[in-house]
Amino acid sequence: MTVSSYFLPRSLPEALEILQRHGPDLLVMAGGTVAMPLINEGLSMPGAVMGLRRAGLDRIERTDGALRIGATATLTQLLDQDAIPVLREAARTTGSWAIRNMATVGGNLFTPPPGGDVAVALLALDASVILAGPTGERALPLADFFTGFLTNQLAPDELLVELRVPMTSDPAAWVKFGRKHANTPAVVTVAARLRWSGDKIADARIALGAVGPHPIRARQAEQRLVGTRLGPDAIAAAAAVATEDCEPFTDAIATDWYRRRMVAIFVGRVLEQLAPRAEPEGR
Amino acid sequence: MARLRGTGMAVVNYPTGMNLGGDPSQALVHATTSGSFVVTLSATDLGQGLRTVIGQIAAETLGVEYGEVMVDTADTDTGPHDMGTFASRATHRVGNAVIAAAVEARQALLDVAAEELEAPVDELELDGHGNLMVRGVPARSLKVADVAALAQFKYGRTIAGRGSFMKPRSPVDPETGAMDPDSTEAHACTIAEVEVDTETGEVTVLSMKSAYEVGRQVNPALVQGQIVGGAWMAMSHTLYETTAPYYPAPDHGPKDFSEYLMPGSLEQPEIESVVLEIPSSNGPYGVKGVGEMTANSPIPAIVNAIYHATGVRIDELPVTPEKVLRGLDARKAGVS
Amino acid sequence: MSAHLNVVGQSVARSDGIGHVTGRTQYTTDRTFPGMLHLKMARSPLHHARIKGIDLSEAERVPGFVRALTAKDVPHNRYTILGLIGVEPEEEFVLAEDRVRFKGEAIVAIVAETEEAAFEAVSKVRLDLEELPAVFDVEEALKPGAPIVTHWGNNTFMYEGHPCRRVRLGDVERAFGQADHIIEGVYNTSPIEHAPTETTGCIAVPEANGRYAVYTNTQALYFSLDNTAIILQVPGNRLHFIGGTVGGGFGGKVDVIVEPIATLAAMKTNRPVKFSYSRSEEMQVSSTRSAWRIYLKDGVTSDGRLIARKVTSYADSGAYSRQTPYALTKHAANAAGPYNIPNVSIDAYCVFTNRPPTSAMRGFGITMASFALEVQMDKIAERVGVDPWTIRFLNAYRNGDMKPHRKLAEDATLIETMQAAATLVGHDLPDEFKAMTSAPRAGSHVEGR
Amino acid sequence: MASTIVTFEFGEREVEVMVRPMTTLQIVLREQLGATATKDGCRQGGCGSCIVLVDGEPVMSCLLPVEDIAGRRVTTLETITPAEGLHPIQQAFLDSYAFQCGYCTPGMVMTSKALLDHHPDPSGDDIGEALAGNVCRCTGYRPIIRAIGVAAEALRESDGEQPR
Repeated sequence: MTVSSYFLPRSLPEALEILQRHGPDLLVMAGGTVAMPLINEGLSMPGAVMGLRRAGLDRIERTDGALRIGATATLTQLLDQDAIPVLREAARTTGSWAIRNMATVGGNLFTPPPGGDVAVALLALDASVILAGPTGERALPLADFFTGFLTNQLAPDELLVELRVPMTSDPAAWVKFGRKHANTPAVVTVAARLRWSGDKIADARIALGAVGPHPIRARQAEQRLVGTRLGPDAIAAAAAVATEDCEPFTDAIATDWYRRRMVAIFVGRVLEQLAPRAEPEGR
Repeated sequence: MARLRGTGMAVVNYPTGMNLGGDPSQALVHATTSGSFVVTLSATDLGQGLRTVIGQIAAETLGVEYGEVMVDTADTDTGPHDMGTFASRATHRVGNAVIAAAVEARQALLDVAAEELEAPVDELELDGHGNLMVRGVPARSLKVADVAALAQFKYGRTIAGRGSFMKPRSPVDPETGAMDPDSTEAHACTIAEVEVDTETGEVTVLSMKSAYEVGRQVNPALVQGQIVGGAWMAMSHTLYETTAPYYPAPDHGPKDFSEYLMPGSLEQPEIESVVLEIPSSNGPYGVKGVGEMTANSPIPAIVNAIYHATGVRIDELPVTPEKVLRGLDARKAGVS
Repeated sequence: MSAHLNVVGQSVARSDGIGHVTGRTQYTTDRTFPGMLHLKMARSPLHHARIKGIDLSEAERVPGFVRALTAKDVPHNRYTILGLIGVEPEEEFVLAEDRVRFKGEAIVAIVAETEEAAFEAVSKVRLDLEELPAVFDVEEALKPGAPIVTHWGNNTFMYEGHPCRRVRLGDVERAFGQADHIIEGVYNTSPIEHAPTETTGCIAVPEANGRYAVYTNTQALYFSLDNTAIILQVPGNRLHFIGGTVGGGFGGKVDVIVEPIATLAAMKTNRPVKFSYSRSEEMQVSSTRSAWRIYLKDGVTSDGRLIARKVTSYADSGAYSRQTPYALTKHAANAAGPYNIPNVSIDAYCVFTNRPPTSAMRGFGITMASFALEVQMDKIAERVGVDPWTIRFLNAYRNGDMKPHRKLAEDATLIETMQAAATLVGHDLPDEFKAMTSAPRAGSHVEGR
Repeated sequence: MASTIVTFEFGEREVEVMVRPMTTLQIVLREQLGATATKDGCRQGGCGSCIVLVDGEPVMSCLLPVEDIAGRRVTTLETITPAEGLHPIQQAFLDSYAFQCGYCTPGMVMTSKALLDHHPDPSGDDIGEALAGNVCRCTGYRPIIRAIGVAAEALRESDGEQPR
């Protein structure tokens, strides 16, 4: 923890300027919930750190058919918005209260699995990331942002400044399954959003967390749903094929075997939440 | 999805004190000028409330108010030797030592009072509230505080006592294992109820109901604290905790409270208990040790409840959802 | 002892309560001292390795580095806490000498002006290690050809010539022959961390008179003082241990692991030195509850009487003894459970493996035996065809019964405890069990005494 | 490694500290201000024993560079303890035996304070959710949950005339 410089820019231009000046060795930190534990124990010893807590990137606002979430908006702020309920659920099931007051939505994209739950919901919502660099901003679908375990499309001279989520009235659902009821790493996280055309599904998004190197889409499962009425057979088929969409790992929480098994269970449970209310038939 | 419920039971006994003895505890007690008493120890309070119960035992034996006893622990320059706080030994061992010290201090107090009251010392009694008197003659009484001051300034005496307790060290016969491994034994019986999700293997403990027999409760609220906290720890050991999640493989050892799983504030089974008091022959006021044992009987009770809910026998801790699920799979496949 | 009690039996308020709810209670590391140095440990990254070299040159150049301590700096470099009560042999090292036997074993203590400098210097200690084969399973460790963890040639603690603590009563093999049912089980448990919210730690402070005050959260002040005096080869009167307030122990703070090296560092620097475990050290390096493997074989009559119990237990001690050999003795004394069984054979092995040493924890030697025994009792009940209450009432021990370790039972109240539990949960017991008591049986060893 | 000066409100008073870069609020409170009610249990944001309130919201002070909260108001167990007597939450913890070793207690009380400021009449689930970031190894949480219920009632009865 021999940090020699700690920068606290008060604006995005100032932050970008500091980043250009110090280059890729600068550790960029938002809420600090991932970086600080490593620094505190001497496991990470950056020479220079830039904290974004005061850079003015924490607004959440609804404009142009999108919810624009500043990268350093906290999970508590996400919990307090009511434009997109599934994001509230995602925030509510992440970390503890004090952690949610610190952890940021942008930072969640840089949290190694099984963390990074909020990004799973964002993925199902077709969110885009806005990256700012020396030559301006660019937008990228979140689905294209992740490239591997803790790797992504962010250039060394860029900052993640915003998450942009298209406003939608599509029904969406969220389940995080951990070993405890709160403040727990995920065994698996599932977010789903369905677009209906009449009584059939026109388009589907299913995103999975904690079962791959980063939040991933269950694309085969999504395809399996399109054109169905989301009956029990369609749900079962999508749940089964979702296990082929993931690349689960073993950690202290669960084995890859168990995670894969739970992908099927919880994809099924999430879709059941979204299924049309059938007439009671004593199921 | 099915949720299956089951109930299981288990009983335990638990020995009090370092098993082979040879573990002394010592205590000193002295009066201040104002008639308060200081108990000096080197035993440690881990949070179980040792200072409090030792203060109660000292007050009881001295015959003064609890609030007049201060427990000073722990500093090796002032506190006499104590083996340490472990093995459910502290209340039993230190308590016995404190009683011995308090009896001696009480005698010194009564000797001064006898002289002052010009009464035979064996006719004096303490009322437990800071007064001593000639038995049956309330008019001939003194406040303990006044006796303490008289001892200091009129008679030039100390009101003090030394106490020690040690169960002598006993050997083990290496061939037969013949030994004397306990001072006394406390007992518990727990009935646990669980619910098991057959799709995920998740186990929810719904309730843990226990009977405890702990000799004498010095402080029932603190005994309850051990019972409730111990039941929680037992549930935690049963379902969650390990530093080597895939033991004996050494990999994936947790490094933080996120990976080291323990139930939290939302995993709250119903906990109910009844406490029997059948005084032990050798504990202070009949005490037996209750600190450690409260985490014991709930563990097999929960595991047995899982079996009665599902038909799956898990003989390996912790009982993770994966183990339950694999057990359910095996039953379904007709293996077992 | 006393018909009327004034305060024993009352739920008086805790005398330390106001301190706790106001945060004024002073725990060990709530203290700071002018000029205090920080000690951090360079540890083995391997489970088992030969130490070929230690290069401190880079670490010494870190700004704020004060000094490093290695094995040769420790006057009596043996950490054998139970040596105080005569347990042998001496084996663990305060700082590793030629070999490390578990991942996380301490090799070099770094003392620095700040925690940051200490961390940085630790990261720059260069260890030249030759990896050795490691063993992690208690039964693998006992097989011929297994990597040997100890320095005495096998992987068990020796109890007066035996590789296990033995208890023998009656003749189990003969009784198995007479039993109607033989029920066998094997039970496994995992190592468990004490996880106190306050990590293990101390601050050693030179006093003006040539003594050292050691503020510590040990569970046993004199145990820690006496062991520190032995390791540092100083008279006990040079040491002054201050503690008594502990942020959770559960047995983990009976180890004397931080005080000797912190005190040595204070002696070598003549400055206060703080050594407090990080949470990950507490989780990964500090002692745990042992993992156990327990084999049970029971002989039972058709009417549910346990007539023989054979117990073979293996406790995974990790790389060194600490308190675990003693746990096996306590285990062996209690491993037949609270039952009256005429024929018992217990072999309890303390086995060494290449994992962090294990030590005392709440329920020392017994918690995991209770797990095995009480799950086994359910299996017996099922085999015999009686309910779980019945099997326990039928076999419950009573005062005057001969326990496997040949001490007659006293203060037995299992029967009364089960009766109270049945009432609590509304379980209606048969009259026979309602009437039962723990009073000595007719013809028992204490009858008519 | 230039030190910087940071000013913030510590309860009712303004304090000024000189720190090396990225010194955490936890370290500043404990080592510079002597405010050791804020505990040091993990420095990983995992145990909650260092929870303090910044502008009324609970945060893990071990993860917070003090520079980040310049000018803001920090509330700790010291600042809510009245000069005489106890805050109703403290009293409820004492009366409910809601601690054993006491090491988690400051974080528990601060989380409770924030909870009751936001939700004067919390449900059992509200309490459970609020405490999900506070580790207690001794009590099993039940006495703590009970204490918060007792405190909530006491605070409602006193109609908010308690120290904030």
